[in-house]
Amino acid sequence: MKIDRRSFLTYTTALVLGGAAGSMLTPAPWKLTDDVSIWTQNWPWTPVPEDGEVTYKQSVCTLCPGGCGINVRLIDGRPVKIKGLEDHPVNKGSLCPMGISGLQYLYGPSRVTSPLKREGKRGEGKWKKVSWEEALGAVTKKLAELRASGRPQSVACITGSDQGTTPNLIGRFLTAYGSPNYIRSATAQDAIEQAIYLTQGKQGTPVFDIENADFVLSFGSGILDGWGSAGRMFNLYGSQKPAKKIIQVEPRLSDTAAKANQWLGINPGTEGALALGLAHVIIKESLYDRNFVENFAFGFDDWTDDNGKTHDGFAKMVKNFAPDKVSKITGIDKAEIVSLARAFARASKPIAINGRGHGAIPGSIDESLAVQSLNALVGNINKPGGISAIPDSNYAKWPEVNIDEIASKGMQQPRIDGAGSEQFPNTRFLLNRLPEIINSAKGESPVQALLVTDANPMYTLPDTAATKKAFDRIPFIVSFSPYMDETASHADYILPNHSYLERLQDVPTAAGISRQVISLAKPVVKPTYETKHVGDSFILIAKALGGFIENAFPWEDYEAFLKETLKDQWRKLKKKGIIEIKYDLPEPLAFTFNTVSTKFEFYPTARGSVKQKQNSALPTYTPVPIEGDVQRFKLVLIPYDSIRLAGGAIANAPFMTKTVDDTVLKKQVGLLEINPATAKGLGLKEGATALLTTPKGETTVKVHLYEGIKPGIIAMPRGLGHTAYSEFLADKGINVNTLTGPIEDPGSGLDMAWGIRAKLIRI
Amino acid sequence: MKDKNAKRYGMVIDLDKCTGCGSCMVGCYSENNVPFKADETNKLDSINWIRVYKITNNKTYPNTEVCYLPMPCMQCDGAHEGHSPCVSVCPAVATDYDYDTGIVSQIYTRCFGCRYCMAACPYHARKFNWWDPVWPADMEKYLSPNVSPRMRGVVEKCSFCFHRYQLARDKAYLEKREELEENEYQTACAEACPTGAITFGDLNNKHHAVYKLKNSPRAFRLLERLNTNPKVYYLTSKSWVRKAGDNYLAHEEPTKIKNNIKEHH
Amino acid sequence: MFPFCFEWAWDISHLVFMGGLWYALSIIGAGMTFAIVKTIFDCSGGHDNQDHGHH
Amino acid sequence: MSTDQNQTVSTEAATDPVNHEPETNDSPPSKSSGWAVFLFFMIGFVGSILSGWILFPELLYSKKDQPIDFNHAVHLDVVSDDCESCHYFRDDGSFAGMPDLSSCIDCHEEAQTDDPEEIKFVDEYVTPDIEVPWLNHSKQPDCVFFSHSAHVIGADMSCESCHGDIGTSEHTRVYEENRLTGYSRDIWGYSISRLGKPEAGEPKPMKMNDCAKCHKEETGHKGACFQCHK
Amino acid sequence: MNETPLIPAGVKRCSKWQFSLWMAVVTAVLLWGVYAMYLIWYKGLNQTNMNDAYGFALWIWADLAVIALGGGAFFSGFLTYIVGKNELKNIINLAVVIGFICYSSALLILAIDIGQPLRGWFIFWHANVHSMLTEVAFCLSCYFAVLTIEFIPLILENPKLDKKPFWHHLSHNMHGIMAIFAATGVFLSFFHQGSLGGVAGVLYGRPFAFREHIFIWPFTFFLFTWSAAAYGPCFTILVTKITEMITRKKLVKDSAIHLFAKISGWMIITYIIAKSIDTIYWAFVTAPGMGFTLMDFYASSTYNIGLLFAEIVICGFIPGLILITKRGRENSFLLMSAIILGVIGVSLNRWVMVLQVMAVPVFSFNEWYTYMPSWQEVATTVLPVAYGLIVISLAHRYLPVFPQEKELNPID
Repeated sequence: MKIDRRSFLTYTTALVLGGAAGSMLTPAPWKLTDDVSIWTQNWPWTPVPEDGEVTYKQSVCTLCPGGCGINVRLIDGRPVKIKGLEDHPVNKGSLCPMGISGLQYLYGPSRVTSPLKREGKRGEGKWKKVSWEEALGAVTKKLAELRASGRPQSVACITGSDQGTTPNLIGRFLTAYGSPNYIRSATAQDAIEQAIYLTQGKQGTPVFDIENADFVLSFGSGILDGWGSAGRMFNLYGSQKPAKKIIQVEPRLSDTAAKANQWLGINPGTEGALALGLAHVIIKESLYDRNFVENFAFGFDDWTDDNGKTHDGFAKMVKNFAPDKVSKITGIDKAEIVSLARAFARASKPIAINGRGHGAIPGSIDESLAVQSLNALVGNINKPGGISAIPDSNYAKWPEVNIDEIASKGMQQPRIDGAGSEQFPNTRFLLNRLPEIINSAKGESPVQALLVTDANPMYTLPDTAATKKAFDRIPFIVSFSPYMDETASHADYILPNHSYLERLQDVPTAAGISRQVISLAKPVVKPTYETKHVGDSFILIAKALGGFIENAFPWEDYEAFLKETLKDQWRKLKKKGIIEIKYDLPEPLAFTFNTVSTKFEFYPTARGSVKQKQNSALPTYTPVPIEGDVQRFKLVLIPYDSIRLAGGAIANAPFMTKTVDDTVLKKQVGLLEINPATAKGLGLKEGATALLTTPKGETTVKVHLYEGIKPGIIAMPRGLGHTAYSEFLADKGINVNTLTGPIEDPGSGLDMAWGIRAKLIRI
Repeated sequence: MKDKNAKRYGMVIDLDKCTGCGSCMVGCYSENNVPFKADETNKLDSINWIRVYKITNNKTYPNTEVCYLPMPCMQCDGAHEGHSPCVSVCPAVATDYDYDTGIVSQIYTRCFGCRYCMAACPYHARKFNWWDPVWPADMEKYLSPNVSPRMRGVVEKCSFCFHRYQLARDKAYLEKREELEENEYQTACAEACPTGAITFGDLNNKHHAVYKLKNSPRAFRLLERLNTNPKVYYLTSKSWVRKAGDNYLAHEEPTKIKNNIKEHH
Repeated sequence: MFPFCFEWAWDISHLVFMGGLWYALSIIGAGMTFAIVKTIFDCSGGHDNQDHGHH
Repeated sequence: MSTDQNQTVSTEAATDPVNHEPETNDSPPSKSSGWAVFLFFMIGFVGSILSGWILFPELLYSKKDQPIDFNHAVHLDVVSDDCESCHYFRDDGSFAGMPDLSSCIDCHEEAQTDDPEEIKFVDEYVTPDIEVPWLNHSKQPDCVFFSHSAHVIGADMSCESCHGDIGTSEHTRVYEENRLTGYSRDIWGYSISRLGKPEAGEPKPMKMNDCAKCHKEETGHKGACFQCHK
Repeated sequence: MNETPLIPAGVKRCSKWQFSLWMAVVTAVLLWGVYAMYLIWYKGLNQTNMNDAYGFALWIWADLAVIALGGGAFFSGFLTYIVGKNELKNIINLAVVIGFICYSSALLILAIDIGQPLRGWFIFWHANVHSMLTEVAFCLSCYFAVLTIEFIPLILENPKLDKKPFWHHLSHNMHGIMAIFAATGVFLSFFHQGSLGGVAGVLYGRPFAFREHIFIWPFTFFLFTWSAAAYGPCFTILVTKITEMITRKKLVKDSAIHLFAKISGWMIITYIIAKSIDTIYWAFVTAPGMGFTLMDFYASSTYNIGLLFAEIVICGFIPGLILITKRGRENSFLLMSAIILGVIGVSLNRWVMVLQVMAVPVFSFNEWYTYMPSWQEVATTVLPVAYGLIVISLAHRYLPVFPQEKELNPID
């Protein structure tokens, strides 16, 4: 057998062919074919979630102030699903998409996983991981320095809430430290609370007993868009009787408007005029509640003060708001106004509410007063289906704070934001004024150190550029955010709080609900990362500062503090998770008010000096000024709120952004809603790209033609355009706050802006 | 294969109650390990087992009306039970019709990604995994073991949360029961809907809420004229919504169109 | 495609479809086997008598 | 591609002088080379058959020992409730599967014997509170929903009918894992050809066809996909 | 290496360099396609622009189109071996090569198109016999086997291989039973061409595709089989003509071409009449029953009614009429026009039956779905074209594809 190259090739071929033929008679090729496909079914990079025992833990959602109960499903202690807690008094099992997305706040790329120290320039995103000792030490050192230099008042703290133990603990810290500048973020609740205070003399959380109302007149409140406790509102809507009517007054066909029995497209910002116009018809046609107005109200008719000066009453004042005139102002048909007024007054339990969208912007006090007056006209105060206020929960009682001389001096300084000053005596916090005050300060910033927790002012404050400028002037910023939000990313130190599912926290009554409900948010899981409860951080800083400050915090940690605060209720709360105090209205006392007149004051005598100078404190309608030159900016831009977009301190979870329609966001570009008629005039077609300019800024948008928006008005959602967080949120659309600015209510100092003039050019 | 105790699980969605909040979608994502990407704005490559459409009556301001329309898999019966548009076309039996529950399955490990079923489904209920799913930063920790995460290259769709049926059956076995209570098996979307617009149950069971609701004069189904015979019913009091749910010639009125196929039991 | 596959059922659809398939495969298989066997036979036995004019 | 100039002309006469003779002259084949070709073919044929049946299974599976050499027999003697003493159903009807440390700790807080395996168990797992990474011979892939309650309670099947008489084993067996799929070899079955039946007392193979076979026999049909898939 | 012994006897071929250059160019295109294919297999179908609404797109069209165009193979086999039109033996080799190319391409495209290629065999193993796609896959694979078998004897006729006694005898023996293979091929083709028609026709959730009563079975099946038989020969003739043009040689006698063209013409005419009946019933009975008017299906700017006109009249009746008239088919310009229109016509039909089915919105509130293929999709679709050119070039150079070439182009 001669083996040359040729035969070698032949023999090799024979060998291979024989091998191939033989292998066909073995399991190898067949099993491998099967196994390769099984490999694709179990790719190592496709996760296999571990199975285990199912348990449930109940807690409270604190992603917004709504305070809905949640039920968390866990597998071997690992949370996998959040749903509404069936028997929670606030939401009765209903939950909004944000609440259901909760686990994406627990894990995910936006979490700050350890204390961080800024390395690069502010906002550059360069951080150094530091130990808790170092981070707390640095903050303590700075605060000690400022105190040593006699400027404790130059420390300000921005928080998301002033209710419950954590905010109170921080407030206590600031008091002991010596700064009056505890600033809570503002919402529409501020204006409503103030209106209730001015008319009823009560400080407290407003109640809108929509449960028992049969006619809900909403002046732009997105009751199905996330207003109030979203879970509660959805539950109410789903379980309401068909006879209940919802009338939605707003310039845009929102989800609420879509579900309302009637939608009235109004000129934005003229809601107050409509309220007075309705009052006009009700009074003119004597449809008002005579018993209430005559026996329990003050200032309805003209009245004479102690000095013998006669003042116009409410009834006389609203004569100026005849349907004809109101129709012109609001753009609503005269007949509609009249019939709405009649329907409202004739309903057995009508209620009027306000606070646009989610209620992010307080709005004008006049408007809130007008709405309160409307409720009073139908006698719908302090009774089922009506409006009232429940006193702030008073369980937070601790030993008096003893403060030293430095602190005492600091506390005597006026607040930087001007709240409570002679100008704004009835307002407690004015965060919206802070950027302007810092920016216009001569010399160094009045705020030398800023502590931020549960708030994201860099994103949520109108006029982002001004806010950033102001923050750049603050030498020392500390964020306690669990997430890398805009404010955290501009901080010098981040001392990350636990995420909401990892921390213990009491949750007081949310606005709206007619019962006092104190819930306990219990940790569902152990902290995943190197985070610390913000209460513990403050206690540790206090202890490190020593002296009177240390003495003000005799508790080992936040839990001990909470335990002592709740005293005998702690055990019940820990066991049940909820303390519910039904807020009953003792009948004879129902119509007693804490005002000077002891009556409901249509004429709010307690109203501040600004109004007094104008001779009348009556809630009249003067157009809320809107920024921008009408010649240059022919359109009006209004921000709107959507339940699928979180516009507040805590931003969208990826799941929520996933639900956002492609008519709102397309790729990274936000869409602007515009009426087709308006768009046609501008030569814009569906999906066209345009340049949107306002006096505050400009941006590129795409347009979405929508018949559900008033011609001449354009709308953009809040909650987009984040610059921080992760790729799942950042750089998507535009933050509408970069295009708007605050308008200060002369009576309250609160922001009452509802929109801004704008210009749209096709590009 | 079908026995007399067979169920026909179905859903009734009250469009008058649906506010378009999207809780059903999010509830579904978190129940079923639905993945997400940085950009989900192309709704044609965004995996949603239930998608809420926003439809309008096409009238000008201020007479515009909006209706939200959540669309899960319709679990079609087809002209005769089991003849769903998608089931018969699958070349590899990766999807089948369960005669015991009426639910159309989708088996990700069997599917080889030909997408014929997607072409067959007029509701666009079927979604393809164009990408490998990625759960960033520790997010894999929240995945549920009850629903198998899908890999790239396969089709997925709403299963009426069949795993919940499986788990409920487990409990029933333990307690030596044959039947499930109505509340023992509910889909995640029905559970998540904060206004209670979604009702779920056995369409054949007189004691289940869906049985009564589906016979309401407000009830209709989507694209009934195609004879897909869906098991998802909708309720609306608005005639334009009903009309948008199917195709009609200019002179036709929805309520007057008789279907060639009547729902069967 | 085989009676031992999960999806197999002894019903008319399978018998017709798979019957057609196996029928076609058998013809192809038998034809090729015939051609190859005959070729091997031709090469070993009828080497000298082969016919070249097959076109 | 072709032009008139530059053409390669191929004529029979030019290139193939022996055109009517298919055999070429450079390598005259002989009978012996034909046999050699056949020999090589057979070498390949037999070689691959042998390696496919013997070598292939050896290469396909990796072998691992259980972390602890567990003695089922000893435990079964002392527990009151047979297998379910440790492999129990939870209240929701789900099956707990491999017991975790909390089940063991009642007896094994400290070592009860001087068995080195028990001491190892206590020292390495109980004391530092680390779960034992048992290797599950019957572990189904993630796509499978297997209901123990449907089989054990619903159909009144014994554990042995699938798992064999593992309960009386005194030692753990070597765990063989398919290198490609990660499956336990038990799923495919120990016979690489999947022919023949497992001996009495051996665990049953657990591929889908095995499930289907039993389902067909017991219920009359193989079942819908979702009966066993998730 | 001297490649002269590889070239069939008695024919002229271009120089090695010219050929190599041409092959290099085509191979470059092929490699581009291979790279795209690699990307798709490695990274997944996210490399395409397909989406959940366009699950079937360019590739499936290409698949259906090449199968229709390759229909010349089974039809010429049918005519030659079963009907006994011996004249067509002069063109059947090319038809087989084209068929081989088309069917291997179709299988490759399917392997690229599926999301889990390693599970592709499930379609056979776990076959659902009710699915059109199963039928397509089975028949496609079997028929590809048949085409390979039909191609082998031609390969074995390469002078170098023909010298080996084994290959020589094998070729001879395969030739001997070729009629059986051809008949099997015809049988398989009837089925898979038909089930490809059924692929769209059974989609009762897609009003544009769906047909009812006899218009689903046997009509959708019949129409696809008939159209492949009708238009496939057009493509075979077209490739012959193009090869003749490039090689500047007459390769097939006119008698064979004209016979093939005539048969094709009558097939087209009968097909297009049947298609018109189908369209009329669909437009006036089936669609309105589902609430659609014909114009609802043609309401987009891309998919307008001109498409239907083009398919039925311009690419149907016109080429059909040209080819059935003696003067028409014997006029080279008219013949060329007719076969080109024919090729466009059947491709258009397959496009409509895939892409337009996806594009038409079923819900009144949905827009028309649009789609533009990604470069990867284009490259993988061009890949079979490059591959086909390579195979045809190699076949023509080294194999006696055209039996009449020697006679028509005698070498001095």
